[in-house]
Formats: sequence, C-alpha cells, structure tokens
Amino acid sequence: MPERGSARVVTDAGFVNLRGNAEDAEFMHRAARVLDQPLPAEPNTISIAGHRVYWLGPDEWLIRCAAGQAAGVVAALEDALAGLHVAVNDVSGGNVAIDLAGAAVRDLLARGSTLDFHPRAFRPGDCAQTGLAKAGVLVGQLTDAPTFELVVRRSFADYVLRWLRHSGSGLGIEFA
Amino acid sequence: MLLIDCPWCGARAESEFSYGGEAGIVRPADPDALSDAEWADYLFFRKNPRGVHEELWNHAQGCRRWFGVERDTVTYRIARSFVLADGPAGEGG
Amino acid sequence: MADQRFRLPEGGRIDRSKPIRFRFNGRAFEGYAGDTLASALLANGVGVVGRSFKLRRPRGIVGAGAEEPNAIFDIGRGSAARPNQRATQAELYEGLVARSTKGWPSPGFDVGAINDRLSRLLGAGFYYKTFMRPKSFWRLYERFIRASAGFGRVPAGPDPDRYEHVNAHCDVLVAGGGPAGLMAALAAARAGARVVLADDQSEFGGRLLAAAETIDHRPAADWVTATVEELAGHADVRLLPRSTVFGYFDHNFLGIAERCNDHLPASARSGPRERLWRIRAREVVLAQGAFERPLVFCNNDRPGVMLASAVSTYVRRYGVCPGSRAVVFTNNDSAYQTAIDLRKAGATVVLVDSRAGGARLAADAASEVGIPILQGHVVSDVDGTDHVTVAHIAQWDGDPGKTVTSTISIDCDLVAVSGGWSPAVHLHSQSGGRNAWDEREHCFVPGEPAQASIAAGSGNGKWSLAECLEDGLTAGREAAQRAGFDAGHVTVPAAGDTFCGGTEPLWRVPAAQEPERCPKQFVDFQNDTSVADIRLAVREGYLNVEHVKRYTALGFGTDQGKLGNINGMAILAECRDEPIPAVGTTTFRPAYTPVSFGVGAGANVGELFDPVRKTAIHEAHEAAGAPMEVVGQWHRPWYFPRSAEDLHAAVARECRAVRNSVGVMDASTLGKIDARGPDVVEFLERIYTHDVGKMAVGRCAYGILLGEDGMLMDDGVMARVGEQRFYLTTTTGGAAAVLAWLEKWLQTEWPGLEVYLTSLTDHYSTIAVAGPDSRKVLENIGCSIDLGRDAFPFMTVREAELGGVAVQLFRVSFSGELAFEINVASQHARAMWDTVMKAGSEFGITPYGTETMHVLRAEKGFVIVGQETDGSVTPVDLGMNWLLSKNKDFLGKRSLARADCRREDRKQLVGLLSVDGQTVLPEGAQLVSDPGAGIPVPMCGHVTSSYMSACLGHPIALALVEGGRGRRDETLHCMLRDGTAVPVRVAAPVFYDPKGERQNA
Amino acid sequence: MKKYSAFSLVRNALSHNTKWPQAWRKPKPRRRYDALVVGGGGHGLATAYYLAKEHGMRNIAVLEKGWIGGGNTGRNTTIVRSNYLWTEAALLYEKSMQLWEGLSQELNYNVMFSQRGVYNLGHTLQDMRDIERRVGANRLNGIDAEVVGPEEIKKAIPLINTSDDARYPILGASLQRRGGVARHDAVAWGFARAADRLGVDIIEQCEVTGIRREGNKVTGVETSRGTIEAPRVGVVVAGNAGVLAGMAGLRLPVESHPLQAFVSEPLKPVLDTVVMSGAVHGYISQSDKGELVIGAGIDAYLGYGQRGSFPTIEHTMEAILELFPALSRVRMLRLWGGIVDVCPDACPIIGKTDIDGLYFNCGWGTGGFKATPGSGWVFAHTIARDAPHELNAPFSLERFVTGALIDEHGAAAVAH
Repeated sequence: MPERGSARVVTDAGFVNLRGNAEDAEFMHRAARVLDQPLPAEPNTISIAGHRVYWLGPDEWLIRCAAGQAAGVVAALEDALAGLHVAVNDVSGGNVAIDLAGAAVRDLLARGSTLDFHPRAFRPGDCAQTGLAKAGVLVGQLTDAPTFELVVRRSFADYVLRWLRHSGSGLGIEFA
Repeated sequence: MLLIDCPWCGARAESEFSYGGEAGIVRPADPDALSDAEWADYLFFRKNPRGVHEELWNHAQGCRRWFGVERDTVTYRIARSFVLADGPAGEGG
Repeated sequence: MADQRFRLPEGGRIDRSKPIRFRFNGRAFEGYAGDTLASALLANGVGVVGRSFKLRRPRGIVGAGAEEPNAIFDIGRGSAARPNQRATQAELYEGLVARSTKGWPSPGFDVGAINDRLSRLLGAGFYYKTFMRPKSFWRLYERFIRASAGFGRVPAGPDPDRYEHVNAHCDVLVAGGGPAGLMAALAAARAGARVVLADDQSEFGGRLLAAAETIDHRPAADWVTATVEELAGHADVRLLPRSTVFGYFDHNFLGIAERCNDHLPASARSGPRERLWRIRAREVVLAQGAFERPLVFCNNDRPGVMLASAVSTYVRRYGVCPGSRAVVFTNNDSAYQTAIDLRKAGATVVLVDSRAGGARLAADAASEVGIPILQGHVVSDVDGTDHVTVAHIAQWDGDPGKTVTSTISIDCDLVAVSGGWSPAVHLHSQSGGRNAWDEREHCFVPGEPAQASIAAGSGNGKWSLAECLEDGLTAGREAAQRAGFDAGHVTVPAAGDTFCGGTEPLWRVPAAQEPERCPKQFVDFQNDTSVADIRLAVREGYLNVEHVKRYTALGFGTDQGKLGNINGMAILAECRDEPIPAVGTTTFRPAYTPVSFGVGAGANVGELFDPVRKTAIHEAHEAAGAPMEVVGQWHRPWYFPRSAEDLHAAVARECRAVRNSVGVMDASTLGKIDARGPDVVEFLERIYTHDVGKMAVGRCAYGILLGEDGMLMDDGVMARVGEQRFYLTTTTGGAAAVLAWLEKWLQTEWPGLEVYLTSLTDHYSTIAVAGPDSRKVLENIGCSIDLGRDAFPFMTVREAELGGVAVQLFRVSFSGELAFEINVASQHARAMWDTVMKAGSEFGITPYGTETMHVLRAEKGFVIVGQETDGSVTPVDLGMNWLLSKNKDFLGKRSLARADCRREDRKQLVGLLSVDGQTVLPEGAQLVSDPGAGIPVPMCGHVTSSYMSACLGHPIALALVEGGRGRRDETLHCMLRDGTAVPVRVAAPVFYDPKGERQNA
Repeated sequence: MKKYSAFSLVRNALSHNTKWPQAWRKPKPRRRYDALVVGGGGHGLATAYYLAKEHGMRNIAVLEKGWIGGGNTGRNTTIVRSNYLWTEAALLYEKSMQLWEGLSQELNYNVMFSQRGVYNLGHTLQDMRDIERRVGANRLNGIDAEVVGPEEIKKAIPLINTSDDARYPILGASLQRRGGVARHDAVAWGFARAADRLGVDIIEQCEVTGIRREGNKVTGVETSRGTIEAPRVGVVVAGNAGVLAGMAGLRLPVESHPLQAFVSEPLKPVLDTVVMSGAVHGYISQSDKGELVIGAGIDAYLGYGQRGSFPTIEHTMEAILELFPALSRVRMLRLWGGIVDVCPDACPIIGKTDIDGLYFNCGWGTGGFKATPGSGWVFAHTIARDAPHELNAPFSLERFVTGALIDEHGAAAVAH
C-alpha cells in the first residue's frame, strides 16, 4: 500500500479519570468551567481544546493533559466539584499514549480492531474504546490527516507496541 | 461473531462484550428467610429457554456498562438491547 | 518427456512465451505462465496423479477447481511445503515441486492396490465388523490402518511464513466473481456502496474465462476485463482475487482467506503468505456458481474420465486438449459445448446423450461440426486401468430400474461426462438458510435467506449467461438499496446463447448387472464410496442421509462431496423409494474449502499469542537476572539468584534477609480499585464479610469476598482513605474479575447506590519493603511523615512524600515482619525502586520474588486464593469466622448456612509438619489416615503449600484436612508418587510469630 | 449369520454383501412399554442396552426425535479418560472406562476404542500443583495416572513445543495411558444393534412432545407418533434437557451453550496420543483416518443453534499453534457445533425427580462422550431399581440444595 504512517510513544502525557453524573447540569457546568472546555456528552467523542477530554462512558471521561498538569487538573476538579457525587483520579501512571499518523494507520488499526475506521465511519473528534488484538485500548482521531491517539494500559504497553511493530511492518509504518 | 447493540456505543462486535447470564434475577431481600431449596433456586436454577431470552451483556472493552439484550437462543437473532432500569431488568427502554 | 504434447498450438489464456519449469514426483516438466499445476500436468499427458483412499485405485484429474477429488499434492520444499494442495487451484510457478500424497512406492505402482482385489471384503463399514479379536490386537491392526491413511505430510521445521488478519466492513460483499458476481458488484459500486468482491481464482471472470459465449458481441473475456477495470476505479470497491469466502457466520460476519503469495516462486515471496479478511457485511450477494455432477457408471473413476466443463476449461482457458479420441456423455445440453470445443481442438468426438429427445439447438450446432450423436444411449462401463481405453455404450429407454447390455464399444482416451449441475449452496446453507429442491432443474437451490443475503446466477439455479447477468444485476441493485443506496444506472449487456439446461435425471447409469455384481460405480471418488456401498448401508438400516454419509464416508473427503453428494442423495432416495427432498440434503459446514490454521491464528502466535503484562519495574528485575513466574498474563520475578544459586538457595537467603534485616519486592500486580461515593460503605458492607462501617478513616483491614455460593472468591487489604472513599486491593489474578463483579452488582442489582469504582491497578506500582530494618530504609530515603509505631501503627495508611515523591504508604505486612507498602504512581516506580535499593544497601536490602513471598506468608499461615482455595472452600473452612460479621447480610452469607457448608468434617485449613523433620512434602499430594487401606483408599485431605523454612530450620506445609481443626497433633500420611507414605503431624497453620508481635514493631 | 466377524465378512463377500441383515429393526411404536428411554444418543442407547442386559427389561423402547447418534454423540471429539479429581466423579468415569475396555467385544461391534493415552498439560506452578493433586487422587482411587516432565512429553510427542520461549512453557503433564479415543458413531450404532438384539425397540423420527402424568406419577409420553404409555420414563437428551424438564414442570440447574470442534484434512500420522491443555484451551488427537480432531472452547452465551462464534475457533487455532507451531500449514477441513448442557459444578445430574417414575440424566457439559457406557449403566440401574446406584447417588438434583457440589471445573475444564 502506497500510504505510509508513523507511530510514536508520547513521553509527557498526563491522564485524569473523571466520574460524574452527565444528567446533572450543575456537574457538567462546573466541570466545563474549570476545564475551560465541555465534557463531551455525545458517546465516543472527544472535546479537543486545552486538553483532550475523551468520553469513556455515560458517567466517565478521560482527560488527557500534559504530564505536569495532571495534579493541577485533579485539584481543580475536586475543588470545583466539591459536594457533588464524583470521582476524580490521577491515572497518569496507568496509561501510555501512542501517537499514530498517516493513512496507513487505518489499515494498521483494522488488523487488530473490529471497528470500522473508514473515513465515513470514523471521523476527527471520534473516539472509541475497543480491543486491539488482545488488549483493550482507547483510540481517538484527532485530525483529518489523519492522526490518531492510542491510549493503552501501562502493563499492556509493551505488548501493544510489539503488536504494532509486527503488524505495521508490511504497511510502511515508521516507529520513532 | 455476534453484532451487539450497546445502548451507548452502538453496534459492536461480540468480542468487545462479556456475557452476564439471564437478566432480571433479583437477589432475595432477606436470604435468611428462604429455605435451602428456595435459595438454591435463586443460586443455580435458570430459565435456559429454547427461544427468546432476556440476558445481560457488559460492554467490557467499551463503556463498561451492563445492559440487557433480547436474543433468540436458536437463531441467535437479537430483537433489542435495553438499558437496565432501577429494579428488575427487562423493564428498561 | 516434458514435451507438452497435449498442448494446443494456440488459444487459451496462457503465455506461451513464458515457459515454466516444475517437478512432479521427481520428474521435470514444463508448462506456461497462466497454467495451473493441473493444466500443466494434462498438457504433459500425465494421467495417474494419485491413488484413492481405501481401494488404492489409480486416479487422474477430474475437475478444474475446488471440486477436484484426486489431484491432492504436497507442494513445495522443506519447511515451506504445503500439504494436501489441490493441483486444480495451484498456480504454476518457476521451480514448483509437487508430490502425490497417495500411492506407495509410487502412484503408478501402489502395493496397496491389492485392496481393490479385496474390495468386496472392504465394503462400507467393514471395520465395524472385525478387528475385534483378540482384543489386544486392535492397537496392532490400528497401526496398519493409520499408516495407510492420510494424505499429505506435516512439513518439518518452523513455518517461515507469516499470516495476518484484517477486519473489514462493507455495504455489499459479493462472493464469486463470475458473470453474476461481476454484474452484482458493478450495480452496487455504481450505487455508491462500499463493495468487496472476492473470488477464489487468480483472475475474475469465473466461467467466462473459458466461455464460448459473447457479451455485447465481443468475447466474454473482453467484457470481464472492462468490468474489472471499472470496479478497480471505484474508491470504495475492494477486489480480492485468490480469495475464498470460506465461512458465513452469524450476523452477516464472513471469513475470507486470501492466498497472497502461494502463486509466486519462493524467491519472489514477501509479506504474509495468507490474509484472513474478517468481514462484517450489511448485505451479501452469493454468486459462487455451480458444480457439474459426474455420471455414475462402472469404472467411472478411471483416469481419463473427466467433467465435461473441466475439459472445456482446459481446452479454452489453458489451451490443453486432454484427449484426442473423446466420448462425451451427458444428460443435459451443457456438455454439447464441450463436444464442440473438443472437435474444434481437433479431437474426434462421439456424443452420448441419455435423453431420448436430446437437445435441439445444441444438437444442430454439434452436428454442424460433424459430431455423431447417440441419443437414448448411455456409457455403462469403460475399460482401462491407468487410463480409459474403451467406452461401452448401451441403448437405454430411461427406466432406472433396468439393466442394459452394451452394443457399441468405442476406443477413446477421454470420457467427458456431465450429469447436470448443482448450485454451490454452501454459504447460503452455512448462513442458516434452507435449500429447496427444484423439480424442473433437478438440483437444490437456495431457499429463503436466513440472513441479509441474496443468491444470484448459476448458484441460484440460473444457467444461461443472459440469465446470470440479469440475476446478478438484480441482486447487486437490491443489495445496494437495502444498504441504503439509490440503485446506480446499469443495464444488462447482450449475451450470446448458452447451451444449457434440459437435464433429465440420470443418478445411476444402468449397467449389465445390479450394482453389487457389476464393476464399481463410484459416487465419491476420494473415499471410494460406490453405489453398492450406499445400497449396503440402506440394507443394514442406515437410512438417514447422515447415517449413510457417516457409514459410507460419502462426502467426507477433502472435496467435501462437491462432486458426489447430490448423486449420492439421489441414489439413496432411489433405494428408499422416496423423492429426493424427502431424503433431504445435509447441512453444509464451514469451511467451503479448507483454511490453514496459520491464517486462522494470524499474528496471534509466539510472543503475541497472549499479552505479557509487565510492571513498571520489570526491566530492573530482568537486569537482576530474575527468572520469571507466569501468573495469569503477568510475568513476575520468581527469585533473584546470586551467581550459581539455585531456587532453594536463593529463596533461603531471601527469606533470612526479610526476617533478619530487610527485603524488597515488587507487588505492583495486585489489583487496586478506588471506590467512593455517599453509599460506598453500604455497598462494601454488602460485598465484604467484615464490618466495613466500623473502619476509621486511615485504617486498613483484611477483607474477603465470597461468591453467592459462599465460596471464597478473592481477598485483599482495603483501606479507608476518606469518609466516603476506600482503596481496595485484590489478588493479582482476581483484579479484573473483582472489578467486573463489583460493577455488575452496582449496575444490575443496586443501581440506586451512589458509588463510583475506578481501577488504579496500572496507575499505582506497589513496592513492599519488609523486615526489621524496613523503617530505617524509608527514613534513609526521607519521609514527610513520622514513621514511628505510634504515629503510624500497623494496619494504617498515610499519604506522604517519600524522597520528595507523593506516595500512599501502607503499614501492612504479608510476611509477618515490620513492613511498608509504597504505592507510587507508576511513572515514578522505577526511580523509587532504585531509591529504595540504594537507601537499603547499608542494611543489605535484598530483592525477593514470588517464591520467597509464598514461603514467608506460609510461615504465617496466610492463604493464597487459588492455592489454598479451589472454588470449594469457605471462609469457615479456612478458620476465618472472625471475618464474618453477624450484624449484616453479605454476598454468599446465606450459602454458608446450607447443610453441606455446616458439616463438621469439611476440609479445613491446618498446618503440617513432617514427622522426620526433613521431608518437604510435594504440593498437591494427597493425605490419608490409613495408607494400608484397600482401593479406593479414603483420602482425608491434600497439601496446598509446602516449603523448606530456612528461618525455622525445618519444612512446613499448609493443608486442607477433613475436620482438620479437631485433629491437632494427629498423625496422617502424605502419599508420594512412588506410593510411599510420609508420616505428618497436624499442627496449627501459623508457624512463625504466632502472637504477631513482629509486624507491630 | 448375525454375528460380526472376519468370517462373516468373507461369507457375505461371497454373496456380494447382499445378505447383511439390518443392524437394528425399524419397529412401529407399541401402545405400551415397561419403560421408555427418551433420547437416542449414546447415553440413551446404552441405558436401554443395560436395562435389557443387566435388568432383564426387554419390553422397552428408545425414542429419538431425529436419527440415533445425531446429537452430541456424533459431534464430539471422542476423548475417553477417567482422571477426574473428586472421588465421586473419578469412580463414575472409571466405571465407564472399564466398560469401554471391553465394549467392542461386549457389543460385537468395533467401536475402535484406542487407548493411546491422554496428556493434560501444565503451564504454571499452580497447574503442576493441581496435576500432582489429581494424579495422587487418581492413584488412590485405583485409576492409572502419572506425572511426566517436559522431556518425556517431548519424547512421546515429537511435534510438541516444549521450549522455554513458548508464551506458556510446558512444565509437565498428567498422563493416563488407559485414556484414548473411540469412533463416536460406532458407539451409538453398536449399542443400538446390541440393544435391538435383546428386543429393545429403537424408534427414530419420534419426537416427544409431552410427558403424561397422573397425580405425581408418570404414565407415558406424547410423541409425534402418538401417545406411548409407560410407568417409567428415563430422559437423557443432551442439549434439550431443559426443554423436556419443562414438559414435566421441572426446572434444572442447567444452561445450554454452544461447543464447537473441527477437523483438519487427513494427514500422515503425526500425533499418536491425545493432548489437552486447559491453560491455553487446546484439545487435539489424530483419527485413524488421519484427520486432526480438535476441540474448541465453549461459547459464553446460551445457544441451541449448534453454531458458535468464529473467534472461538480462531483462538483454538492459536492455542494449537502455541503447542504445535508446525501445524500452521495444516488446514481446517470442517467445523461444527453442538449443544452442551452445563451444570454449575461441571458434573452431571443422574437420578430420580420429584415425579414418580421420571428419571433424568443430563448436565454432562463438555465431557459426556467418555461417560457413555458408564452413564447408561448407572442410569439403567436407577430406572430398573427406582433408586440410584451408589456410583451415581452423589449426582442427585438434591446436591444443589444442600450445597454438596462436586466441583470438577479444574479437571473438566473444557473437557472433551
């Protein structure tokens, strides 16, 4: 296949897991204010602004920020959401982010995931949790280029990277 | 491979889900009030129908939500998925 | 003799400018680019290509595709060899090497041929009736049976090739790239649908590649080229040649096996050998075409007897004329084309048509080229062993019951037969659809679809080219519309006439005698199933079609009955004197054609078979040379050998270090869950057995979870880190299951409870620092809080900064020593580990692995879920009554009140000491009270854990023993493999520091 | 000449095999029998045979809705072994094993029982503890069992990968030399023929549609071929136990799941024994025809469709390649599915019900084939004496109330 692509492990990624009631306007409002961007209410979408806020479930989001920001985000959220039934957890240590770029990435992902990555079916701002080969992953499309972010649990990262190298070799994916 | 409609994430491949057995089994409010036989019925005995079955599935690799599915155990056709309402399953949307 | 003497001077789709050299059974041959191995062998006049499975009769090439039963070869060399390949589907390449899989020493001369002489002894199911005495001889008989069975050989050596999976989605999947499939794909593509078109041949076109008909007044092949070109131009069309749709599974999920480089010389191969397309299609068009049926007459398996359509394919597509003196024997019109093809190729031809009426149009065309036609005649028998030499022809009045006597004998070297056509209903059947018997066309056609699929073309019982194109167009249009697209503009091209149809049933050709007494009339070539075999099965009461198949092996060959099944069922119907549909067809199962294990597994082999989970500190352990223990998906350091130490030496050293100074271990694999919310206490009260509510903030507690059946499910330390917030830990193996279990109760049973659960298993790494000097180590690092026993007592938790890094510090102990568990965010874990090692060096801090951890906890009598428990052990059995709250209900509590759970003689946890003070008992060994008892010897328990305790200076063991708690000091016997019994004394399960003072230090 | 032997083969050959008698008659159902066995699988036919042979009940019939042996009997991977962990299960399966060892002669029908040995592989330290425990228990129960190491395994099975770099290295195995495989169809046909010769009516195409009772007593069954009276009815219908129980107003602690298996194309001999691995989920042997016979995992969801999910097959292929990398070039010829009735403790239910004269034999899960003769033998005893034999007494419905489960998940795994 002519298209090529690249894969790179992000070394300075921070993650915050947020649980709360999406039905509660007050919660959504306060969270949006402190993050300075809305929590996506639409399933499997990303709010991309200062941070990337991934929809994980009807009452769960993953805030992807810079490594140094995580503690601050946690503190700010806990402060802003005080009194509400929420859970804010710094999970920076638990996740590894991998940047994927290039059209060949769609073919790469299709080798391990049953999702449909056709441009008509999966667009920028879309995200999904799914299985990649034998690991659970979070994948989001950031731009039209296309560029994707792949988030995997730290203990599975070694496996996922081995799988990506193996499956990407025939597709001209370069690993940084 | 079944195609299962997650109420939140839409149609996804069976491999993303885990099966949770018969839906609508309510845990007895006062187990001590039950005879061993009644308790055994709750513990082990299931409808196991040959035909339409209301069952639980969990979108394990997705949004981690449990929900209900109405599936035919012979044709494997899925009639609908439903969100679990408070209380017994099967009454939800 | 590599002279290709059967090659025609011109014609066909082969490239005569590109000769290709190959070897078959050790002999060198030459063919051309575009040949299959089969066409090249026929070009070289190779008649016998193998032997039949049971009778070892010589066999030649019969077909030209997936239906071929005889030409089954091992292709390739050494580890790159492939067993059981069909020559009719193997494309020729430079240097190809092939071997027959049947026939010893050679297919030409096979000692097994004796079986044919004994064939009457070897009727259907003969092996069920003998080889029974003497009893002990069966394995001997069996060795001979096994040695003579089987086709190919498993290649030696590791597979040099790789395989891959690709998941794909489409609006319309078209299975089959013949006229109907191409039309369907074109219609769907022009409508804008995402289309996948798969065909098992090297190029699209199906029978059009060998067709005599025209399309739009041009050769059909030109239309194919143009159509494929257009399809290739559509961005959303994926063309998959050399790709077989082998399975139609539930919810329109289909499997396609693509052969990526089997057609290339070894030197030119790159990338994966095969690719598995896992397709989810909105709509499926089934256009796999039809299979021609052989005719069932005496010796119809002789080399030189071939399917008429195959003969046409060899003549027209490959420029090979398999014979010069041909008899064409048919019960329908299609074979007339074959007769004409042969005639035009220069062969003499006689046409034998079982029908009294015969064909009008086709007959005229045949007569035109001077082919004599014998109507109302049949070929009842042929002569020749290694090749057909004479066809015996008899007049026949259409009465299947009658016997006939041959009046004409014709010398020939080729008999082309056509018994009519059977649509390839396999995928339709796999999808759950039934098949319907078509009384007019005498074949099964797809019935009502069970899933979103449409059958088209000859696979749908449409024979003429015009009908196939029309049917394909309609199917493609409808599929696209159902998938939500407006039908594109496509018109059916004008197709020339096809000779087809007019089939008159002739399931079993009458012979001079009834089937039992005349030469064999074969129904299934590969398995040597004859008419007599089917009649024998029925005679013996095996009436059901499934019984007949299983008793006679009909359809159980590698061709899966593509040739023989319908004839066989019809003959069965005749025997049972019932209509064919009453006998019914058998369900077709995947795979349509065989699929390699390699492509089924894809990349998920070797190190990728299952993920290896690693902690954030893993590299440090590898650097330290620690062997790994496989624990679930995790790799955990087992022990840390120094120089030449073995397991026992290393573990003894590690244990002493922890008991006497300090040790450190990586406990990061423990499951960790953040649980919080207004109802978190209520929730955990229902899950855990102890009084959760009584825990003060900052306190830790050992907690256990039971299944609703009352059996211990998991355990771990939980900490109350806030009024409404808990930090739960689980076992390594239980982490995922426990979280799922908690979520299930929350979401399905108690959705009213306001609790959020978040997994922190990967976020936090856990470093356990254990031993009398552990506090000093942490002080060396520099800790933000007072680590003194009063400020930070046993079983409490604190947030702290350790060496400037935020940590959750647990004052818990799984070793019984003073210990701290440092929970640190995993991105800092490796640094923290190194810091601890450095700060501990002055105390000789010793890293230890899972084995030492096990020994230390066993000395304290702490259980390991999954080692002391096996799903049948209750907390009462383990002496954990103190953990069971009387003040509340919790999951599994009710089950503990059942009669069997209240038994006094249940297996209970005890300690064991070998009486000799020396023997380390084998873990898992059974315990008996009377080793002398007769068989079955009553067992009273088994050893769950057993170690040499370096610190105690003697072996210790934990065991589950019937009524064990009441048998303190009783002597039992531990049974070793060699039958010897080791006396053991029942002791308390706590061997070390029973008062638990050390951990409070 | 009714008896099968080499001699009968020769004699019939002389008459061109036109004189062979029916293996079993095709009788019309009578109005009344002394006992009915519902289900013409191996277990049902064995039950009828032993009812006639051991208990002298000749006026009995087997009712089969389709064709005999058409359910799991003809769909399993034919593994026979008795190396179960708990004494209750071990003794039951061992009884079966002993019957297997003389079955061809007993039935005068070659069921091709081939004791080529069964290896259960261990890949973790805990696997090896469990193997030690099971083997020890087997030996004390008089069942042959050994623990073997990787070298011995490699010697017996040259094709297997015992290297340390495997994802799940093989640490050892339990070996039961008396274990092996048999020809599944022949078991059904052999029992049918032998039972028929003792006067048992085997009635195919006869579907039971209702169970008749007066008060709490069974009086017969309704079938697609009319009402048939009988004071005793034994139900042994794998895959449909729940449905039949429903007809009698009973509930069972059984759930029905799809279980799949597949065979390769025939190959020259490469595997002379049976290899099972619970840890990686692979179960494989080679048939006398040369096909590799491979059992797949059970699908988690309920299913009566005799179909399972393809990923289950893919995973099984991965597992087989983890154990036998060389087989990557071998091809799957045919794949199929069955319905297995699974009990919570992976052990069967064989015994009386709350209804007089109604007996159930079900819940064999994935391991029923190996038990065929033993299951029939104890079930026949239970029906004839209206009381369980001591071998099947522990396998009552009652155990789910008292909690006296016999948890064989370890030994049964996805036991084929």
